[in-house]
Amino acid sequence: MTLVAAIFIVLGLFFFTGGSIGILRFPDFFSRLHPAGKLDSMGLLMTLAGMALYTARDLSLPAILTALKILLIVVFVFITSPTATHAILDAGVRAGLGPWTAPKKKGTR
Amino acid sequence: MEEQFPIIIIAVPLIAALLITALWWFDKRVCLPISIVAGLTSLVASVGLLLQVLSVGILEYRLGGWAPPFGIVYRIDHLNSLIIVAVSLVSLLNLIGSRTIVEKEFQEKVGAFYALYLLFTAGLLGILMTGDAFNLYVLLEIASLTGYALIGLGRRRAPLSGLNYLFMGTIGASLYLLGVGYLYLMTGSLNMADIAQILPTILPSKVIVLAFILCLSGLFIKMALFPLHGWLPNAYTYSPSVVSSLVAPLTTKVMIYAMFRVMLTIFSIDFSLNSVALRLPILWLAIAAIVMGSIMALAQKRLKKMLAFIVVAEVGYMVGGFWLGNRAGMSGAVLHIINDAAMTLCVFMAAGAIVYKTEDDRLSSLKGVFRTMPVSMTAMVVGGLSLIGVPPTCGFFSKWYLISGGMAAGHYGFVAALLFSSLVNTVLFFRLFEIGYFEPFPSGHAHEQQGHTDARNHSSSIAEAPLDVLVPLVATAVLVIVLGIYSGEIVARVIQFAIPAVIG
Amino acid sequence: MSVDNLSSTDTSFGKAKPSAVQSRRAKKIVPFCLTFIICFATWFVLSGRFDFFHIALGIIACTIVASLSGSILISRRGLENLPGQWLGFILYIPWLLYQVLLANIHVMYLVFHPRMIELIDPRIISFKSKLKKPMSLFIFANSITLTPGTITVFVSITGEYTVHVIDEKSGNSLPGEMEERVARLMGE
Amino acid sequence: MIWPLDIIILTIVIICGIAAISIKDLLGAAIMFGAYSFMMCLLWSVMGAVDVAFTEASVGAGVSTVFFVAAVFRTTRRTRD
Amino acid sequence: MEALGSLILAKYNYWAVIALLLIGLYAMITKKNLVKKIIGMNIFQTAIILFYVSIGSKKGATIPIITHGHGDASHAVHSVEYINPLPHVLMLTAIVVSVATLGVALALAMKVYSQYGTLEEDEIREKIMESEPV
Amino acid sequence: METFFLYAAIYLCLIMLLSLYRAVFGPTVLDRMIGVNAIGSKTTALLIMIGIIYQRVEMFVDIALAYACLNFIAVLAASRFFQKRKGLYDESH
Amino acid sequence: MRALGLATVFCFGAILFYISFDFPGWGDENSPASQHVSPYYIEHTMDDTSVPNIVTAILADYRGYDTLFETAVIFSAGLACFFLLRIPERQAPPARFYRHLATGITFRIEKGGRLPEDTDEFERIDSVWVPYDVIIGMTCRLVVPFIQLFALYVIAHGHHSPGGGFQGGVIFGAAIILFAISNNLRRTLKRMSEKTSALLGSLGVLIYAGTGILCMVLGAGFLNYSALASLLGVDPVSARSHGILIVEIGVGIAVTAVMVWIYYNLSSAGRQDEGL
Repeated sequence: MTLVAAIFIVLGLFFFTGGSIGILRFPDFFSRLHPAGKLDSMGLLMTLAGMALYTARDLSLPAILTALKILLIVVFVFITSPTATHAILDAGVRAGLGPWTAPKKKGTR
Repeated sequence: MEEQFPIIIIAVPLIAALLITALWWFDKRVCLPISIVAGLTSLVASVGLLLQVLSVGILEYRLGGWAPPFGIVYRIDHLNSLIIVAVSLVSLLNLIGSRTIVEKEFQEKVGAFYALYLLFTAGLLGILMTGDAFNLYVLLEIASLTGYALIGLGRRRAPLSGLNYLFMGTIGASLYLLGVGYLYLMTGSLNMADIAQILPTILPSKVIVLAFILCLSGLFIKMALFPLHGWLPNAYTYSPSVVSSLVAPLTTKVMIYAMFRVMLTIFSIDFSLNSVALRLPILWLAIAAIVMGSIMALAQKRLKKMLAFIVVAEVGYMVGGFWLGNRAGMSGAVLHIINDAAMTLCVFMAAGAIVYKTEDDRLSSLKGVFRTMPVSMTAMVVGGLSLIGVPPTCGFFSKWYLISGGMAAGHYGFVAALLFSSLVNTVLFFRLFEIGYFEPFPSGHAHEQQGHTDARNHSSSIAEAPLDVLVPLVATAVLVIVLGIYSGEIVARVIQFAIPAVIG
Repeated sequence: MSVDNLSSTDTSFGKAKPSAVQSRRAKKIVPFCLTFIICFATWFVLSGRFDFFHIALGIIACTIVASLSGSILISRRGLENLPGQWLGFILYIPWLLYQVLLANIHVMYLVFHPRMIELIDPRIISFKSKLKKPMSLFIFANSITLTPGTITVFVSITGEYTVHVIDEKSGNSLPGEMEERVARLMGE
Repeated sequence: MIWPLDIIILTIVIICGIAAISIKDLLGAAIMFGAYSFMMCLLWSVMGAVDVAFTEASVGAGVSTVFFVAAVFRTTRRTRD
Repeated sequence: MEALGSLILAKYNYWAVIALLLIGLYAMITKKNLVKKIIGMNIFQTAIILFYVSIGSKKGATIPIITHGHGDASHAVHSVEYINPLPHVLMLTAIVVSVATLGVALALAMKVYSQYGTLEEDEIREKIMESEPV
Repeated sequence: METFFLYAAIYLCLIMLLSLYRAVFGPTVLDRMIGVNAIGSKTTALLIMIGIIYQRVEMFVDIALAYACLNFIAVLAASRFFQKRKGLYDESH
Repeated sequence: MRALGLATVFCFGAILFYISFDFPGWGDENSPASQHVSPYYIEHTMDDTSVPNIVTAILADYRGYDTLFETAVIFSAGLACFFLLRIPERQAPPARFYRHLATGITFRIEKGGRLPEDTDEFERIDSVWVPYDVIIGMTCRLVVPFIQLFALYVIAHGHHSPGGGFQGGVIFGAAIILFAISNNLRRTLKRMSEKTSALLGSLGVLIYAGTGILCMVLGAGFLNYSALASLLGVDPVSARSHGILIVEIGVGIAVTAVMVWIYYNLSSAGRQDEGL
């Protein structure tokens, strides 16, 4: 159980890393939202799931309830995170920010 | 019942404020009666408390029933029981005279005004009673927060000066909090008496000295001692006159009390005066405050601003009196807290009445105001004479104590500053009386028509502020004189017990 | 201005139908009870204490929440076929998670690709969906946001989607399978 | 208290604080101030002050940022420093 | 070197407090924008809160919530096991006070803005000079 | 296992610095919002990690949950600003 | 000015830095702060009040008086915002906007004119108008009740886990603010009017202060909850625990109402018709 939890957490951290680097690397606001919105919520899912597993490892009732609470956070984040992403994107569109388009491509892809 | 007096003094205004906020939505007329009842209850309880203290000595009230270092405790001794009476009396008098002006200035927000007013009073009363260093901060904040709001709703520059007051006040309160934090770090306690017990065991300590300086500088900002007085003049000038006649007599005085409490109870008086080499610098600051406040007051062309600068000078009196470090100076300072509350209330209320009628507080527009508003101007004269320090009024006696304290301490600079300030006050007020005494003479219209003369006659007939403003005003003026007559009594029966015995 | 600008909170307007008082009360009671039950289940997870005192507190709290916002949580239109929807939703989640994982791997690939700039080609596309219920629109929109390379920009209440896609490939698959699944899930 | 975490978070807090007062746009400053509050919350939970952390999470992250945004919305975003 | 390391470890938290205090104070003194000043004020207050919480921390102790619930009073509670709770209480109050101050400050700033149309102090001063030349 | 969580938490903090770069230097306010939002989600995870390090997770879960709620509200308010005030830059130009 | 400010700040900082070397070390368990008063709290809270969360116990009982005034501070902040910002109804806004629902035509009515509010044909809209967002709307509908429930949970479980009246109140207020952000201010005002928030705010503080007075009437000191024992029919120690709960509920109500009230005034600049 602990091992599985650790694997989950490491995966989650990996996703988080991707999210952060993505926020830095992507060229414009719109494309930055892709890593920010997806990778972060995925990372959160993974880490929280891992930690829920770790918490519930001794299978006592309070521990399981705590784990359920952690999962409640996951559910909550999965409802709110896309909405927040969408809200920021919508704000960007309404603020008149045009999307970045790729510079001219070299030949055909 | 008697043992609950300390809490009644505070809880009644607090609950009345809540009730006003609630009931005001249903009936707009309930505000003033409720507030007056609350103020009256508070006053009665505080007088009862004073009598109790006089007969029994120091009282202690444990909130929540917890013993001192663990719970919060109220400590009432001779010093604060006297000031409590003064504060609740000033607040009540001002409240009685507020109706007309409040209805004119705040219209839809009367309920909120009275609620804030009572919360402000409750905060100040709490500061006076508490024996807990952190509780002092909380009460300080409630008094200041309501004060910012009350000041901010004035006209013209009021919001800006309210905001400036907020910035300065927050820095001051935060510095005080930081100082208390340092004390807590070194002693582990928040109760004033408990800290005082622990301090001698750790005393040669830089941290404690810094804590002392931080607490003091926080309170200095709050009380507007000279170089830190920047927020005060504008805040008092542009606030509505009911508010300035509430805030001006009370805030600075209560802060001076808080300074005294910090010096006296938390750090011992010996430590405050002798161990830290602050005595001379602060005395010089006080002198600078007196001189600069007077000079600035001389330069003003507006009545309320002039009075505000006089408040700055008065702060110098009291701070200097405490830091003289002898019995006469301290008694004078404590007496001056009470007297100054009364006379500042008197002049600010008179100014409020005048501004209410003339709609303009430039000195030049006050011509003929003696003729039109005799009662208000008489009160102003009494207050002014008291600020100058003319014998039957109370200002004379406290100034006398302060001067003799300065003589005894051998600090002639302070004495000179006091005399200088009295001189300037004389000039100021006699200029005011002179302007007020002469009728407005129409310049450039020497030969006018009959109709205009009629109009002038009409304008110079009595146009006094409404009765509910005048009654408390007259009461205050009487109070100023009565306090003067009984000041020897007050010193002998109360104040001399308030000064620690170590002071020779 | 088209109809799509109307706010969808169906409680506040819409023609007041002359309906019997009793049915209106029933309409209020059903959301209340549902909210109460959902809240109470959540309370047990949150509280973790099963003594009488805390359960009583829970009942009071759930009553307050249900009476305050029962009408916010439960839309009156969405009451039909509720158990089926919940079952469908539970079945939908694993598929969604799988898609999310795919999406993440896709974005990860983009993020760590050294020539990322050349791979992406952001653009905004729009399409019309056949979905109608606000709930299904919502689920579909959030699913779009969570799945590969796409984020919903705006959804009008008639089902016109504006979507930002990060490369062309991601945009081609819309609306696609997901819409079908959502439609099946919500019974449209 | 967990000191390695504490040091990193303190650094972030100070960066956030400096950023919040030096961004030349009030909305940005308000958002940075929100981030500052997040970090403060984290700092306090690292130090074991759970109740303070809870308060800061609810106040700093939620209400005070909303207040700032509302105030900036009703006034202006322009600032010269 | 060792001593220096332990010194830093024992004091760095207080130094961070000082840094934050200075940031807040600097913003309040030099910034001309009112909202910036309000932000500075809040940073100043949080720095003090941080100071108090730092006072309360204790090495190797757990959070100040007693682990065993009701009815187990015979189990002795050792004060070294729990972090000092008193500063936390004080700081809860201080946070509340700072929120209240924030609200009032923002309200006053909005009032200033509605009066002068700007939040910059020097511009406001110019406008005051224009409108009321005393 | 606690050491593992400690290292994970430190790593997460360092990752947070990357997001902070976007929040501090983001060219537009919206970029800052993305950065802050990313910081927010990491903080939620970090809070629970701290809870595990303290071995009192049940106490920290509430904070994390409150945090997740309120972070969302702040982001929504800020984006609402743009929906109502059109214009990415301030009104001075 | 800037140089002067920097100089002041650095002097201040240098003094503080210099003094900090005399501090007890950070996290030192033998520092005076951890030695004098706090051990009493840690060791006696369970016996005195039977509340495991020491912070809650101190906050609402040992130092309950501080908290009373803390609540009063919050309340006066709400009152102050109302006092400073509220623009009375009779000062009409420059224009109001309405939309005819059937046709979608938008009207602009100037100089304080208004349409009757309760017709079904027109809807008042904000002057800067944003189309209804299905995603945000649905999310808020789903999330708001749970945030509220969570807030109540936080208030109720302040004894056993972090939290309490203030935090719960803020979260509850934030839920209402979320509703106001996702819908609009008028709809929120219909659900919770300004009057309600003012009344609830004073009610909350009144519950607190009233509990104190009640204790006083019952013969003990102000805020001495053990006097409630006879009223609640429990022993004094659990009476303290119950008293703390009552007080926390009061704080929660007050804080909720005041947060919402401040938001109303700030977001609409006192007009309370159009919000953020």
